[in-house]
Amino acid sequence: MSFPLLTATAALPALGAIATAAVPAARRTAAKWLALVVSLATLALAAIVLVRFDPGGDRYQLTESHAWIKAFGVRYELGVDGIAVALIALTAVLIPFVILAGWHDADPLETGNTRWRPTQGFFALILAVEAMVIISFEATDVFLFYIFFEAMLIPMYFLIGGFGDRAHEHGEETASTQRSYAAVKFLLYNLVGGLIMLAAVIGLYVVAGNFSLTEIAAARANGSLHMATNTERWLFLGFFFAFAVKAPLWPLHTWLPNAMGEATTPVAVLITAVVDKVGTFAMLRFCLQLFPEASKWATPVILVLALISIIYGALLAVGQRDIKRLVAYASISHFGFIILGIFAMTSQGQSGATLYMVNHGISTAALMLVAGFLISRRGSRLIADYGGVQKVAPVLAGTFLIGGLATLSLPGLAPFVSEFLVLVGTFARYPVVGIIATFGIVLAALYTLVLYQRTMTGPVKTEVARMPDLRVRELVVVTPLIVLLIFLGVYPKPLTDIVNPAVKQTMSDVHEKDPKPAVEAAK
Amino acid sequence: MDNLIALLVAAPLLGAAVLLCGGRRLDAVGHWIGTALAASSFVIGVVLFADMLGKNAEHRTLTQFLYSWIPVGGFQADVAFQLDQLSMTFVLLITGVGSLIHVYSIGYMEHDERRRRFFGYLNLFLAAMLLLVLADNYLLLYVGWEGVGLASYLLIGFWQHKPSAATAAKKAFLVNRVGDMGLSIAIMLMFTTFGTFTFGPVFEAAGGASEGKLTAIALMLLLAACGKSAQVPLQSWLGDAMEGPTPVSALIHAATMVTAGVYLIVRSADIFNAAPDAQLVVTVVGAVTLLFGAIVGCAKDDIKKALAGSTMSQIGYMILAAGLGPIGYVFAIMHLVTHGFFKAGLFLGAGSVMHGMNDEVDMRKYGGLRTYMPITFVTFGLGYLAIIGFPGLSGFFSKDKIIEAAFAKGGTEGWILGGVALLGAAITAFYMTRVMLMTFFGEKRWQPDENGHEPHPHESPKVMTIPMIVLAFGSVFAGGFFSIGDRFLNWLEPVTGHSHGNPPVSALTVTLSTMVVLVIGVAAAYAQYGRRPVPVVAPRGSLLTRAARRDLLQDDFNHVVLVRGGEHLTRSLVYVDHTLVDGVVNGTAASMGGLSGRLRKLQNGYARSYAVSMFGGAAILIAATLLMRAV
Amino acid sequence: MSAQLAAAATLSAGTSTGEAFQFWVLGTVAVAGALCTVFMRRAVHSALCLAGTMIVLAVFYLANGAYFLGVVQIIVYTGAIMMLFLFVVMLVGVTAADSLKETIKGQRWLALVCGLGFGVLLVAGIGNASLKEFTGLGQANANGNVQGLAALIFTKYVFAFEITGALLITAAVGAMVLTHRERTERAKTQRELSEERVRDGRQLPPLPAPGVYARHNAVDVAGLLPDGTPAELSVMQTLRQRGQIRDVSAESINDLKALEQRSEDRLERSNSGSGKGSNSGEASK
Amino acid sequence: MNPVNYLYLAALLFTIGATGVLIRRNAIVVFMCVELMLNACNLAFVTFSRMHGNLDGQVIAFFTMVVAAAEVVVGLAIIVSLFRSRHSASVDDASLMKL
Repeated sequence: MSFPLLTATAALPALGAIATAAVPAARRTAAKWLALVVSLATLALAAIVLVRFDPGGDRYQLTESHAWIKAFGVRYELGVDGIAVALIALTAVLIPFVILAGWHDADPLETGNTRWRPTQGFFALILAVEAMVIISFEATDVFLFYIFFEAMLIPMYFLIGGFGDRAHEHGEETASTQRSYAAVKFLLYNLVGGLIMLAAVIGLYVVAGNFSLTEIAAARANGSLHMATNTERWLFLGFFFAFAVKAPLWPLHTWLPNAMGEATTPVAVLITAVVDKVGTFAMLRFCLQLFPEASKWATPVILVLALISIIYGALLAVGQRDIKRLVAYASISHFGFIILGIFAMTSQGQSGATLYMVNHGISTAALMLVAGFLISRRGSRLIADYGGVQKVAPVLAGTFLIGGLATLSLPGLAPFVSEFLVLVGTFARYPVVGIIATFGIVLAALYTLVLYQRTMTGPVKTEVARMPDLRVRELVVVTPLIVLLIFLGVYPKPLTDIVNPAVKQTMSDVHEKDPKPAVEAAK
Repeated sequence: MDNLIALLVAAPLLGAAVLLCGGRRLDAVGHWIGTALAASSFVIGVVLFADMLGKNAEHRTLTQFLYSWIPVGGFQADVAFQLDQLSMTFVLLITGVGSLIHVYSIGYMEHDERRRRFFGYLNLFLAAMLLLVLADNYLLLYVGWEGVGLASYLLIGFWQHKPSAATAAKKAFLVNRVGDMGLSIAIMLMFTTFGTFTFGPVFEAAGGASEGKLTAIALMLLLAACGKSAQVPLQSWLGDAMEGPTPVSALIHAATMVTAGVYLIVRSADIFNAAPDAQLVVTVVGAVTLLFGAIVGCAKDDIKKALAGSTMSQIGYMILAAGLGPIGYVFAIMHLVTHGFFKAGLFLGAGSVMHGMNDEVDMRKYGGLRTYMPITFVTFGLGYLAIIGFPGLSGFFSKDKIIEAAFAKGGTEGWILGGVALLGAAITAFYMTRVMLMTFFGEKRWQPDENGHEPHPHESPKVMTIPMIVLAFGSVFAGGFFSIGDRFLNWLEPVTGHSHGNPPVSALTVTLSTMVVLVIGVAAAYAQYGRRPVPVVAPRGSLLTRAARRDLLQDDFNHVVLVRGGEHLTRSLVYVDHTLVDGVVNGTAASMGGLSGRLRKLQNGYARSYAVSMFGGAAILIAATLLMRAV
Repeated sequence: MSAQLAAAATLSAGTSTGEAFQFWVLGTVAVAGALCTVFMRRAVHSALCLAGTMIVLAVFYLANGAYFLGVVQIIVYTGAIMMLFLFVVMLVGVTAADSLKETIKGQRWLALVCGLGFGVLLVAGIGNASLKEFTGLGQANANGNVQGLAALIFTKYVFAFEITGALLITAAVGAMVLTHRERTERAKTQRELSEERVRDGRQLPPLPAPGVYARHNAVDVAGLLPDGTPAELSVMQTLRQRGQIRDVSAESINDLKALEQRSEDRLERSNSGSGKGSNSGEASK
Repeated sequence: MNPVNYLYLAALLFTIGATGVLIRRNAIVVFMCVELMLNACNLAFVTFSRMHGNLDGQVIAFFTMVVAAAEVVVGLAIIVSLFRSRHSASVDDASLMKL
């Protein structure tokens, strides 16, 4: 058989994590470099996957399949479609930047944390998360997916609870208590979701007799596997709940601001840009494929919740005093868009949603990391503590502005493409929903520009007077992201070409067709 | 030839990229690079123009397909350009005036250490604006649309250390964003209605769609136009936008960007023609803004704000004309071009004045400047004559045509609109004369400022005056050049179409009445500001005056309704999120804890109570078995 | 032998009216005894009532043709085990009456409910089990009940029997282990003990003897100190702990008073004569 | 009369014994109640053996007695040592099974 590329892509960071963790504490810098190199190698592998993947080919490619737990017919089945490839690429691209951005965050010498924390642990955990995320993008066996979907929580828990940035207005003690609160909250929320999903997974096994996504989907398609309406709906809800918590969808969102607020910025990026994507991705891959009817049945409610997420998240972002929490609520609003696109059941909506996952990952990473650099300089997360930074550190301000403009999806930057696709896709089927969602773009402008104005413009605050501009390391982190944002905004075709076939498949799974234009219908 | 179109956009875009990423080492030459690229873009424009003139009217439309931008299912957005007479007009205006203002800025921004950045932004603006007028589909137009918004945001807030500037910039962007919302909804509607949003197909299919849909699209487009062109009810940002450097006000907030709304409407002529109700709304908006801007312009003492008011009202004219349909499209554009000239000239003049008066903007602190800065005076004066529509100058032709067209709309609407237009002409004459008199005539009113050095007015350097002179020429002759032999009409007609309507009154009557109101306006202004000295401190003034000074309370309304309301909404939502949404979860956790605490008490450690449960269990088991047996 | 056969004959399927009468009478007694066992406040009484119930049961065994068991019941159970109980009861304190007041909340009611339910269920179970015909022990006891049992025990149940033997031995050893207290330190010598007593100023001389005065020579009466107050020490410790001291100080003091009174009277009388004489003497002068 | 009554009686006694176990605090009395329950069982056994006409029931009852005897010995020993250690024979005093 051929070289197990997908396994390698997931296994490399896993091994890297172990290796990094094994580095002796004295050699912290070595651990950092090791982690960076591993993540770059993973990026290379992901690139190979991207190249080897043929958009025109079968739905799932580079597949691997081995028996694993014969008793339950659990198989080790991997395979990627366009959506998965895109997201794997996103993950592989972001992790090196996350590592680079967090270069000093876990270093006791830098952060001045009284409690010594193993630096290499930090990076090992990040790599572990990467491995799990990648494999849950690849898994085509429901059980396999579930395992890693849940296992992800463990490293994330430690990343959130174990490492925080100094920037806390109430000092280290409150910070640590807040951190542990956030970490526990994160864990509990996702655990509850996961357990409910576990029930649904078992239920699925009872109904279908095996865990293979492809087989079940095929059986559903050709009608050989019939589910009673209620069974299907319950199973759907079980899956969807878990994904909605992870995504997060209103009103299951409250863990995100805490987690993102308390964690170090790289970890916050990890959460919102990478880990949460698993939730939305899984909606697209599992909910729609396995339970098409139920998905359609639930669509109205989900659309409403998504709408609420969009508006509500944006409004709360406006009301925040804390930069990181602001970004968190903005992300909630964006996840609303993604879910909206997924359940609009139009090819524009779903392609848009997939692009949105990628673009939101990049844009949030850019904005959040720059914000992190800003915070690390001033040592405060409160917007009120800044002002006039633009005059002192123009490059920082510029990058921050670009990140912000991406967040408000300015045309010419990547997020615009996806957001507009989502809106059009939604509008085509549900005009009212589309229009309401459009208000989100105004609010996005509001919170972004208010943030920029309060922090960057105006008279220079004395505290920021001698704030240094971006350093080389930080530029190395930010520049590629910005370039990527601009490139994908100007020429997203490569991405859409990969995604479209997969979306077409999904559309056929749910037996939906794009609504025809009125005029052509008239003809 | 077609391939040059992309260069039009590329040149300034390149300039922006180089200047913004170039870093400090480009500070010395940055402004030259920017100007050169803007000029080169103008040259390309001229070349294309010459080429276009060489062809006959049918084949004048050039297109250039670059690449497929967003292809998803039926949703096909391309990066493709379309250059027809309408676009060409704009290209020349934008690049021409743009280049002039680049030159002007070299002098104006000389002492600003961030001049390179300024030129970068200007180039960025040019690129976006050109993209806007060259796009061959609405989505690409949308990119340009927001691009100019961004550029204007950056330029208004160019002096970010001034909180007022930062706020104004934010406000401009937000208000525009509301308009953009309209544009994006319009695009979605087009997609759902026609399955495309490329100009050609949409306009062909426009006939097939239901009028309701078309009206909806048209109104959404109008909303977009209102945002960008500062029309009621989205006009509030323009006044504050004057926080930006004066060249910016001249280029973006007078000559080019703010006229994008007019372009949008004229470009979408086929849709509007098929949606008369929408057209009516357009005319109403135009008429209202026309008066609104004029009234505001009368009350402002800040010279730039006064000009901003006038800009508003002039664009009101254009929108009004555009709303009139085929009767007015051409004149809307024509007025747009002439206005581009004289208003840019006026602003540059104002800038020159401020330059000489170390950035004093209050006209009450000017006076008698004509002797100090003659060139500025002359150019400004010509611009003034042009805008009030002095016979023979640009404004005269273009505005006169619009008023005629308004009457030609026919019916009571025609009368009302025509009347409003006339009234507007009168007020225009009034406030422009006021500006003129307060600035250049009367005795000098300036005193030393708080740190005691007296402003000594002086003429601006050549690099600033030359553009003003050029623009002055434009504002003098453009109108005549366009109108004689209906050159402009024949030039644009293939794109916009034209019809004469049925004027209830002869053109001559209209012209004469215009003259009359003009004289009245000027006379009134002279009586007010020419005869008696102008108080340095503004008198309290009538209720209307005070309202007008506050932009007719628009901002207060926004502040009370939107800002305050918004703040309260967000605050309460933050509270709700923390207590309610989060509270539910934490409450569940707490109740769980309490429950377990209670259950814990069952484990009281007394052997006997355990025995009871055992015994009970045994009883239950027996019961179960018995039941099983019974069943 | 013939008696046994006769008994066996009577122990055929049915039961004689005599047995019925016996059942109803003794059954009542047994239940009463059981209830008393549960509800008597003093352990002793409970023990006695239980013994009664057991005897009744023994009778029932006999009536059911389990002669050996009946006898064993009386000898082993009522004789040995109950006596063991009584020993312990005495050890703990025969008069210690524990209150029936319930300390655990709701325990009593739960217990009663459970008990009631349980009983009802059992009865129901027995009721709907079809137990109509009785084979009786006719030929089982044909050649003697004891022999029959023995046959079974030593053949069929021999292993169980052996194991029970082992169990009994273990139990005996266990009981010893549990109750036996190993002396950990060296026993104190007389000298040490006396020094200890002196050191913590305890009663040095031998304790006073109880039961002063001929009237009260019982051990539960405290001796009186010279001032007539009772000397607690003179009563044995157990009685003191149980508070079973008869205090006679008061009456003895009254007796004293009465005695003195009477002697007073007597003296009075003897003095009076002389008094008169003196008076008369003074009068003659 | 139907000998089944013996079984009813046994059930009754057993229940009483059980209730006693639950109600009384004095370890000794609790023990007695246990004995009562055992005896009730014995009665049942004996009755059964008569019912089925074989002696196995009686053998079982016999063994029960023996075991009961052993149990009583050990149990009482425990009670005695308990009493020694904490001058009381109340089962509630040994309530150390609490969290």
